[in-house]
Amino acid sequence: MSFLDIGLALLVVLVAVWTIAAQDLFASAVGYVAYGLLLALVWIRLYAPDVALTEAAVGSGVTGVLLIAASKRLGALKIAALEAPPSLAFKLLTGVLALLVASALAAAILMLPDPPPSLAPEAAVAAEGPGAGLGNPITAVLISYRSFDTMLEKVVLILAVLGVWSVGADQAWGGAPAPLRRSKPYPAMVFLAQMLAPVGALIGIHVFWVGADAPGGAFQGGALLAAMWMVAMMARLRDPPRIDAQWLRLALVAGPAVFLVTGLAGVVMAGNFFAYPPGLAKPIILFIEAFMLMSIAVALPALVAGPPSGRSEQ
Amino acid sequence: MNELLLLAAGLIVFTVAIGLARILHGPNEVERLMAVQLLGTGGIAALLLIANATNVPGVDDVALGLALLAPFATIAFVNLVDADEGAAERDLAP
Amino acid sequence: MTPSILAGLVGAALVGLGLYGLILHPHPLRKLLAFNLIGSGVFLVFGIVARRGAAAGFPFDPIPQAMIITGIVVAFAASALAVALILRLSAKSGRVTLDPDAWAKQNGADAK
Amino acid sequence: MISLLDLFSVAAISAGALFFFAGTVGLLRFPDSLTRLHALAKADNLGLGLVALGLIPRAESPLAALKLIVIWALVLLSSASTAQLIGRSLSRGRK
Repeated sequence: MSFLDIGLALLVVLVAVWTIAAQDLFASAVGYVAYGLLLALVWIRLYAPDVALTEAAVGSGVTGVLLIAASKRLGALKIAALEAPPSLAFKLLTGVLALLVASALAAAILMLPDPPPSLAPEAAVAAEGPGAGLGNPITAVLISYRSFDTMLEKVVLILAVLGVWSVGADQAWGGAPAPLRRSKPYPAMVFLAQMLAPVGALIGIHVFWVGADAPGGAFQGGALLAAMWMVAMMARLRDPPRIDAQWLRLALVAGPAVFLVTGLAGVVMAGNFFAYPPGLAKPIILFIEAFMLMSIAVALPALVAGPPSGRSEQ
Repeated sequence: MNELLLLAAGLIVFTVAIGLARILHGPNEVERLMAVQLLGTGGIAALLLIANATNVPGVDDVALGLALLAPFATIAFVNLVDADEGAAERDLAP
Repeated sequence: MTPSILAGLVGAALVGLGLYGLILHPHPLRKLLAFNLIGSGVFLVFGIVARRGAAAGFPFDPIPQAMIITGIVVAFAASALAVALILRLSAKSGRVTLDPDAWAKQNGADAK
Repeated sequence: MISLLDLFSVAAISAGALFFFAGTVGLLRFPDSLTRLHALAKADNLGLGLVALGLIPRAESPLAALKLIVIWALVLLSSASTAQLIGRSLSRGRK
């Protein structure tokens, strides 16, 4: 255990304390972004580069934009809550409860069974199974071993997008969400977006492509692509699409739909639901992942852009 | 040599983390953001060092991702500040 | 103590911290932040289970790690939905609170 | 056995770390937002740049070295642009 690990652990806890203790809403949201960055470093130290990449892109980057925007908008309302601050006794009680839960969890961690149980051999079978030959076991687990789970997770994303859309006013349904920038962008911002978005899109596709054999994959690549689309929207190179746009809805459902159809085809082709015919597993997995990449790249910006806003509101 | 690189990674992260005191103090919202941006760059540097010193694969891609996302929070913030003040709003009017 | 155990303890601390904030903060966005802290604490605990489960030639157990990746994306989807609801609630009601009595108080004040 | 290249790496990385240190000190100690922004940009550009430069001789392949340069270029681009955006938003706030 090195000085880097101990220091990182301390930093993560300190920044988390700050996120909880800060008086200012905006400061707390910014603290959360810093927290996500530090967590990505911790994941690297835990030998989890795939998770680190997801955390950096989704947990810190996209969530950061979401939270900073929300805290700024709520801060602009400047409404004091009517609620009385919690009493000291209640604070103490909550503190004790939190301490109990944390210590119980810590005790469980210290008493983890030895030797540790592991599903890694099964994942190895999934990764090296007949004709798969994927170098990245995590991609194999996501698309093959836990395929149904991953498919349903895409459905959750769609449900969340639907939920966000339906929060808007009735008369706004079908319209476009409010642009991410209300006024004309600065030239520097346009320049940055024009430079960053194409390079970033390339990097997103690279991360997706290497995901079969190295850390990366549809989740991480899709999140980077989504981020680049959001940069373009923030600089007003593009505006958020209307939510009744056919291409948008098709792109949203394409990932899980292709996944499900391929899974059903497995019943006929390979004798089992979500089984892939030997020899074709790798191309099929990449095929499914390509559509998932598209769905993720479309769903995340839709979630950040928010519900459609009526033209009258602007 | 690898130990040395890890040490440098740790030093850089902790140095920029001290800068996070700016999140605590502000006083401007922009300065809180600046502290996070410094942490982001320091984190990228640390990742590059760790990538070189250890055999964890794909760390350089994580650094690449962080480099792409570095200006994100700032752009979002500047957009909202402008919206708040109604500044530059007239620029859009024909 | 190994680095993975240390990270697990950090995870436990994060769950405790998040729980504290979730219960005490009246502001819904702060509750959401606290809830995300709990989530990442749980992910960290998962992460050390993955790290300890190194076997079959892998330096980690890929299955918990894959679940964490799924979890991060789902957590984001839930956060985005929560943010949309909070923004809508505050735009509609003009105040940022989850306290049902606050509505009564406000309506009472309006009636006067 | 430390080769000349290793010595170069150590020197460049140390210099980079020094710039990060300077940037942090500047961010904390400088009197107003614009000067702090100046300190931040130095750490972004030179600190990371020197670290990347120091790692290039140690890169396993030309492609890995190229990746280091791309990362630095991306950070240069975004740091320069966001510095301008932040500066603009600061100067507007002052009016």
